This record gives sequence, C-alpha cells and structure tokens, in this order.
Amino acid sequence: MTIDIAALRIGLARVAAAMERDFEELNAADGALGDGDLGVTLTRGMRAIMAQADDLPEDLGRALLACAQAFTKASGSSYGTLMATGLMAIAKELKGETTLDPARIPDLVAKARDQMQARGKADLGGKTVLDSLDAVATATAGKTDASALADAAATAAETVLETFRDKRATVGRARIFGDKSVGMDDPGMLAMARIVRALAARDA
Amino acid sequence: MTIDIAALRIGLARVAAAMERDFEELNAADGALGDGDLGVTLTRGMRAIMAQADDLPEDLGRALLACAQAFTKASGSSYGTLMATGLMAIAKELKGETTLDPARIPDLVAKARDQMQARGKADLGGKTVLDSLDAVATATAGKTDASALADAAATAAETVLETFRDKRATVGRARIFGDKSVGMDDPGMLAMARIVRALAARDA
Amino acid sequence: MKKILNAPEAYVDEMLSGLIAAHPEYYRLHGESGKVVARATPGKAGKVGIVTGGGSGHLPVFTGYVGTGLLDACAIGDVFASPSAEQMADAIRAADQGAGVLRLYGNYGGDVMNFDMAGDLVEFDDIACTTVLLTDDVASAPPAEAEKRRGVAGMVYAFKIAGAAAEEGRDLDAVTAVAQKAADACRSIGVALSSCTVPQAGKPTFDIADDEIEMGMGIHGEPGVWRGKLRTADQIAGEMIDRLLADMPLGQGDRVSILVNSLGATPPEELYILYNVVKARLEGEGATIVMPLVGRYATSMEMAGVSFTLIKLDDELESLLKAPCDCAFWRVG
Amino acid sequence: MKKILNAPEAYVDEMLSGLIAAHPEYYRLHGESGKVVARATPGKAGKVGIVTGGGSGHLPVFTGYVGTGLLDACAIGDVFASPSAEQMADAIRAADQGAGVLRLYGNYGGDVMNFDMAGDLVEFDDIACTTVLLTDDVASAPPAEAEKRRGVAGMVYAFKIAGAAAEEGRDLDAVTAVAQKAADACRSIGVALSSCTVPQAGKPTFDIADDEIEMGMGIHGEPGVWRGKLRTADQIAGEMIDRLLADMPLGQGDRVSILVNSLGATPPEELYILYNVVKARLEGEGATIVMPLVGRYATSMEMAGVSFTLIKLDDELESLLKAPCDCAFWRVG
Ligand SMILES: Nc1ncnc2c1ncn2[C@@H]1O[C@H](COP(=O)(O)OP(=O)(O)O)[C@@H](O)[C@H]1O
Ligand SMILES: Nc1ncnc2c1ncn2[C@@H]1O[C@H](COP(=O)(O)OP(=O)(O)O)[C@@H](O)[C@H]1O
Ligand SMILES: [Mg+2]
Ligand SMILES: [Mg+2]
Ligand SMILES: [Mg+2]
Ligand SMILES: [Mg+2]
Repeated sequence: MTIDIAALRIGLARVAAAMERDFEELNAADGALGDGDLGVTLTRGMRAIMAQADDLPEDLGRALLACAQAFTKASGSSYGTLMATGLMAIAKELKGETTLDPARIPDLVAKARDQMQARGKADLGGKTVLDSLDAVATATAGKTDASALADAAATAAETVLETFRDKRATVGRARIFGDKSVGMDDPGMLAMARIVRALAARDA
Repeated sequence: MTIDIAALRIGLARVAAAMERDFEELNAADGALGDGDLGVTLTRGMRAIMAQADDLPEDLGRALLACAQAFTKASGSSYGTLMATGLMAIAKELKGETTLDPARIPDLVAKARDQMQARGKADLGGKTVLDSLDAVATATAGKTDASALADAAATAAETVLETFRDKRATVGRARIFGDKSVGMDDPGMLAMARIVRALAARDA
Repeated sequence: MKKILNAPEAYVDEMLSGLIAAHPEYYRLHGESGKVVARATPGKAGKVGIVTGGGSGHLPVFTGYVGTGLLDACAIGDVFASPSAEQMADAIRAADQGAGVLRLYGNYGGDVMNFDMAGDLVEFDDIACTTVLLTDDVASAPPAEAEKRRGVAGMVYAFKIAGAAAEEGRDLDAVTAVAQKAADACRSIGVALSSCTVPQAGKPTFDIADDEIEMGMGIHGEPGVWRGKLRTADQIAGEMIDRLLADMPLGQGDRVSILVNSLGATPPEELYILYNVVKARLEGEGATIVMPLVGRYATSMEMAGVSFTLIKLDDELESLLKAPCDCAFWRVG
Repeated sequence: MKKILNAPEAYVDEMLSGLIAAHPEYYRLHGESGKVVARATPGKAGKVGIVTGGGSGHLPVFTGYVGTGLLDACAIGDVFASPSAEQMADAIRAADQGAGVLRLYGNYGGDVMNFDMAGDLVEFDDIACTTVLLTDDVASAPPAEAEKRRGVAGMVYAFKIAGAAAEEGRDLDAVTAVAQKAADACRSIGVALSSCTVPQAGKPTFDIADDEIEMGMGIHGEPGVWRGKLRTADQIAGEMIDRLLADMPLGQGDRVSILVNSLGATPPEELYILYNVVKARLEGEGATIVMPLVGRYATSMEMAGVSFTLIKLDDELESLLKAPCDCAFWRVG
C-alpha cells in the first residue's frame, strides 16, 4: 500500500474534521497556558487547505507545499508557522513524487521535527509539539507496515502527552506560567495527538 | 437692636454650622439635578469665612467684602460665585458702617438679588436662588422689628421652596433635566432656606 | 473603574505639577493659586491674549492647549468644577500682552459667572476683555435655544483657529470675531459607553448597564437624548452624523473638518472604525473633509465613549485651522 | 468593557481602512493581504528600511509608527495575534529601498518564527535582512534569562532611534548596531488595573477584582509578578522604578529618558501624577531626564494600567532620540 494524492486528501479531510470537533477544547487548553487561539489557528489552517483540496497537484511535494502555504497565510500564531515549517520540510523531500511508501514516514516526521526545531529555536524536552513529533518518529522508526505504523504513531503521540503532563513548560507563552504549567497538557502536544490520531484513522 | 460685627460673627457661625449639618443633603439635592457639589461649595466657603471670622474688621462693609472674597476663592461653582456677588452687593451698601438697623435688611436682600440676577443672567421665576431672595425681600419689606423680620424671612424662604417644587427648572444644570425636575426642590433654593433659617436663628 | 492616585484632594495639584515637570518647555504656573497655567514663553508683546478655563479631568482640554498658536493661559478647577473667579482673573493677567484678552470657553453656568466676575476684577488692571462661548453640543438644547447649549469638543477647533488669528497679529476685535465665527460653525454630539470616577466622589458619576449606551450624554455625565442597547459602530456613527447634519446641513462643495474624539477609554482602533462611516456620510453629502482629527482631544478621564465635532469651514477658518501650532498634545505645521 | 465595532472579524480591516482614510498623507496599504502598511511616501532610495510587525490592538504600536524618521512598513495581525510570514515578507519588500531591511520587533514566539520565515521568503528577492528583538519587559524573566523577555513599550524608543539612524543614511550594519544598543538600554515594567476585550473573544481577557492590580502584567494579559490590592500612585510608581533600577542601576551623571505610558484607559492626568515620583526617584539617583514621554505610546486597547520604560542614553542614542520624526501619532523636531 502506498500513499498518493487521493489518500492524502482523505487524511487531510480527517484532520480538518478533527480540528473542527476539537476547536473549543484546543482553545481552552491554549487559554489556560497562553492566548487561547490554538483551535482558531488549526481550524483556519485546515479550512484553507480544504478549500483547495480538490486542486492539489498529483506531485505530493507540491501538494504539501500548497498546504504549508495555506498555514502561512491563515495565521501568524506559533503553531501555524511551525506546521507550515514541518509541512515544507516534508514537501521538499517529496518533490516530484506522486506516491509515498509508508516506510519513509518515520524519517519524514524526523525531518519535520528538525526543521521545526530550527525555526522555533527550542530544545527537545521542552514540552512542545517537538516532543510529540520526536516520540512519533522514534516509535515508528523501522516500521514498514502501514497499519502497525499508524498504531505506533497514534499511541506514541498520546503517551508522550501523558509523560510530559507533569513537567514544567519552558518554551513560548506557556513558559511564563512556570510551575502552574505542571499537571497541564501542552496545547501544542495535545493538538498533535489529535492530528496524528486523525491521520492514522485511529479516532475513537 | 442693631447688628454689629459681633452679631454678624454669630450669624456666620450659625450658617457655617448649618452647612456642615446639611452637607450630605445639599450634595444629594444637587446630585439629583446637577453635579452634586452644592454641599461642598457651601461648607468650603463657610469654612474659609470662619477661618478669618476673628479678624473681620468692625466695618461691616469690609467684613462682608472679606466674606465675599472667601467664597470667590473657595469655589468656582455657580452658587459660590452667586453668594460672593450677593455679599459684595451688600458690602458696598454698608461700606464704612459699623452698625446696621435691621429695617434695612429687606432692601439689602433686594440689592443682592438684583446683582446676582445680573451676574447669572437668569429671569426671576426660573426656580433658582433668585426666587428665594425675591420672596424674602418681599415678605420682609416694610418690617422693622428684628424678630418679626426673622420670622417672615424664614417662613418666606421655606414657603417659596414649596411653591416652586412642582415647576420646571429652566436655569443652570437643572435645566437639562427638564420635566424630571418637576416635583424636586431646586438645590440652591433649598440651601437658601437653610441659610436664612440659620441667620434668623429659627432652626428647629 | 480603578484610578491611580494619591489623596483625591491632591489629584489636580499633583496632575499639574507632573504636567509642568514633564513639559517645562511648554507650561509654567502663574500666580499663587497653583491652578493657573501659562505658556512657558509668553506670546510676543502686542499679541492678543487668549484665555480659557474650566474643570480638570478633560486633558488635553483645557490646560494642554496652552501653547504657540493656541492659548496663552488657562485657569483650572477641581475635576469637573469651575475654577474660581480669582484664578480666572490671574489667567487673564497672565495672557495679557497689552492688546486685550479673549475669554474663550464652554458654556457652563459656573464658568460663565466666574469669567464675568474675573472680567470685573481685571478691569482695575485696564485689561480689555471679550468673550466667546462654545455652545456646540446639539444634544443639550433644541436649535431654538441654541445659545443655551453646552460647550464640548468644539473648543478644540475654536482654540486652534482663534489662536492662529492671534498669533498672526490680528487685534482683539478681529480675533474675537473669528473665534465667534468658528464657534458658530461647530456642532458636536457625544455618546457614552461607561462612566468615569471623579476622585473626590470615589464612585462612578453615573450607572450604565453593561450593554447600554447613552446618546447625547455630556462630558460630565449630563443626561443625553436616549439610553439604550449598544449598537454597531456603523449605527452609532450614522445616528451621530444624522443629528449633526439635522442641525447644520451640508451641501455640495462644502468644506468641513471633523473631530472623531475618544472620551478616554475608547481606543483609537475604534475611532478609526467609526471614521469609515463618518467619511462616507460627509462625502455623500458632497462635502470635502479637510484635516480630520482622530484621537483623544477632549476627554472625561477614563470614560468610554466618543464624540464627533463637525466644523463648516470658509477660506479664513480653513487657513487658520491649518496654521502652525505647538503644545505638548498637538502640533500642526 | 464595551467596545464600538461592527463584526468582530472586521475589527482590524476596518481599523486599518479608517486609519488610512484619515491619514493618507502618512500611510498606505501595500500588497494584497490588506494588512501591510507602508509610508505614503517611501523613504529615499538607498535608505535602510525598518520594518516591524505584531498583533493589532496596540495603537500607536505598531502601525502608527510608520513615518519619517521611524518605520518604513509594518505587518499587522489580528488583535494580539502575529501577522503571517507572508505579510511580513510583504512588509519587508515594502520597506526595502535597496540598502537592506532591519526587522525590529518584540520578542514573541509567533512573531519571531514568522519574521524568520519571512526572511527566508525574501531571500529570493535578494533583500538583506537583519534582526533586533526588543526584550525590555523585566517582569517576564529574571536577568539571567534576559534574552527570553517579552518586548513591550521599549520598541517606541528603538523605532525612534533606529529610524533616525536610517534617515541619516547609515548603512544596514550601523542601523542594526544602534538599534541593538537602544534595545539593550531599555527596561520596562507594566501594571494592569483592568482587562481589555479581544473583539473575537467577546469577553475580557482576564478577570481582576475591582480593588486589585497586577504588577508586571504583559500587554496581552500575560501573568505578572504579583496581584494584590490597589495602592497609591506613589507606591505603584515607587515599586515600578525599584524594579527597573534593580535591573539597570543608574548613577550620578547618567542621562536617561523615561516613557510613562498608559495602557489605554488610564488618563494622562494619572500619568502626570505618577511622573512626579518618577522624576524625583530618577533624579535622586543622580540621573538627568531627557525628553520624557508621557502619554499613550503602546497600548492594549481599553486596558487600564501603565507601563514605565527607562532607557539609558549615551551621546549617540540621545541625539538620535531627539532627531526629527513624523507620523500621525508622534512628531519630534
Ligand atoms: N518555540 C517553539 N518551539 C516549538 N514549539 C513551540 C514553540 N512555541 C510554541 N510552540 C508550540 O506551540 C504551541 C502554542 O501554539 P500557539 O497557540 O499557536 O502559540 P501562540 O498563540 O503563543 O503564538 C505550544 O503549546 C507549543 O507546543
Ligand atoms: N444662572 C443662574 N442664576 C441664578 N441662580 C443660579 C444660576 N445657575 C445656578 N443657580 C443656582 O445655583 C444652584 C446650583 O449651584 P451649584 O451646585 O453651585 O451649580 P454648579 O455646580 O452647576 O455650578 C441652582 O440650584 C440654582 O439655584
Ligand atoms: Mg496560542
Ligand atoms: Mg497566538
Ligand atoms: Mg452643582
Ligand atoms: Mg459645580
């Protein structure tokens, strides 16, 4: 089984639907440790992507570049820019290709993580979306079967959220909350858990 | 019986005490139809007068001029300025005299009324302090006995307040309240009723 | 509404002391009352003086507009209270450069009586005085009683225009005449969204519900035309413009300026939102807008709300409006 | 807190449209996003461009400071939200006069990432870019992590100083260096008395009791140092100055400027009351105050509260601070 533009469209639609569903929850999670706009950012970005979903080119690289640009335009929030950065990193790798072997996914996730880390200038372990991506990349590494990959990714994104819950935020707006952030989910990690679960078609 | 500086001092002290007593009531009456500062104006003015009461010259004209100036300095509210104007008018009449025959009081009140009317550019009948003074001047006209004068003045200031209660205010801040002013006492008339009662030593 | 202050009685004195400490190049105290502000550098000899006065709590009105091409001196009372006649007399003396003094201020009973009395006081100093009253608030009396109207933000235009005329060297009669022309050409209306707190009162001047506004309310909280539910910016601006135009119709080719003024808390963002409608409506009448003013020009401390002041210009008024002026709050040219 | 607006989603677009309609001599829209404002008359060819960006709701920051001797262009986001990287790239392009562009803005995560990404985008246009971040809010991180601090009203000084250097014709490195020097010399602290309302949120950003203030709160309502009962103006100013001086001690002969800034609703009267203490304290340290700024220079819409920004000057910074500038909200010289 390989991933082509049709499969990508289905994945994007699932993420878009999940973000509409989780709009209030993500705003609230971000409101507790930041400015409360994470649901806004993600629904706006995904709506912009869905608005052009039918026009996405076959070339997966170019298709993901268009997705990245949708995020760049839709919002200036940190998460929107990080999403755009990650999508762009993957787009670069897939330029000119119309199908993708799932076995490459762990490596692509790692590439996105690295580019996003460069953009956000934050360390791993800081209780951010980077830690989610790192967990997914690690948990899926070496896996080639699509279904096993999906299971591992969804589980890893969920597990890492719990692992980090009791740590202190050190990055972004949440940093300023200091000890108050202990016991609270990082909104960006929460969002990534939902995104991965939707992409992996592992929504409850 | 004639009025000299000692008698004037006693009268001023009675007014000052009455204004302290009625502070909240006058503020409230002015608050209902204006800016709520009438008690402030009158206590400030009377305090300034009492601060120099012992130093007032024998010359009743000069003494009242000093009282007028105290009001001029203490406050820029309409009532303070009108009081100063009225006191100044009387002061002019008494310049150089150390005693005053009560029989002259009706005429002096009329003089004050006229000067205050010129200052305030308002008609008689407008539901203002002018109407109080007019009523006092009319009711006392021709009287020579001090006690009869005091009775007539106190009664007139009280009665005119009631007569005007159900009229519409047409002057000053109260004008803007239009029909809402019907049924309410004009704060300046109320204050004058209290002042006259205190001067006449007819406080209940 | 919370305020930053020390003793409420000291509010005005400390405000003036800070104002002068921060801007000694513009302002100085004159006389002994501590409540008269004059230009740091007096106008040149023979210039007509322009003096104003009124209660505190309206910065930049009144004190702030002391400066070149504007006022010469100002008497300041307590918050929302008229200064005394003595202080006004001091201000007139400070403003006098030997060519007489125009008293230019808003039509409030206490201010009028005190300025008249101040005029009597300075007669002894042989200072010729004239008076022009601002009566621009259309909500405060019907057109038939226009002379009873309160003066509000229209004084900003009157200060500017009269100030420029005096700076040009016109004589007292000429400055008075053009000030009167400017005052006559101004119409204002305000809308309040929230009250402010007079320090010595310690509580809001009036109560207004969280979803209410009052159309036509005065700058001290005087009653307006109606009180009702908050509306959209377009509706609010539309009604305000309607009321101004009903009082002073405009036609093709008219030249006007408009002041879109925050009463204090309302941010400039919202003034600019209103300005879109203002511009469309005035231009829709065929008028051309000259030098629009958008900002906080005449306030009621932290009151939320706005006022519009429309002035119809002729060539003389327009050129005086555009002439240079300089104070800590406003510069033109 | 009541707001005057139409659709909340239209708040920023309508604000910008009104701003440009009212001041076409200063501002114009650039590009297609409708959210990039540039000087009406671009700086002269070969001048280093200065660009900033950030969320709306802080007028005059950011957009208002586009003007001669200040900024060349600005990308504006929604209220309190970073503009997008695309908009910032447009702003950089608008600012470029062929001599490179300084990105000068406050240290907020989203803004930093977007301006970095915008830099990648304009690399294709061969525009050289440098960056200076404001990190002046001493309440937002201890001195050991000073580089993590938020940027607040210090940017007013940085815009002014860098803008003057660019106007003088200095090259990109020199403008960047002096902007960095200005940023390094700034320390700010704020105190909030009441919240403001982000239009799209529709309710106050934070709750604060009627008798409470929050020391050190950020301009979007970020948590501060302590929350407690309202104190006197003298106590508030004293603590704020203490905190600034603890971070940047002053000594005999130092020359400083200080910005006593209203966050919006707090009236100038109260800023001047605070200024008395500010002046006494700074002069008590032996410092001389140069060109103090008192007013609304960096706001959070209708938030009540104040911030102080202290900048230590050397000869170069002082002369650039005093150099001419001109925009709809601020004129020097
Ligand atoms: N510098 C950074 N590096 C990595 N992740 C970051 C960084 N800053 C923020 N994030 C992630 O983004 C999330 C917040 O996103 P968002 O609400 O868009 O931020 P903001 O509104 O503050 O711009 C955080 O929960 C965190 O996971
Ligand atoms: N023009 C006027 N002529 C006569 N009396 C006046 C005039 N204006 C006000 N008053 C009187 O003064 C009273 C209000 O005084 P005060 O509270 O000092 O006024 P304000 O605070 O509006 O200056 C009124 O009730 C009225 O009796
Ligand atoms: Mg956020
Ligand atoms: Mg955000
Ligand atoms: Mg009163
Ligand atoms: Mg009064």
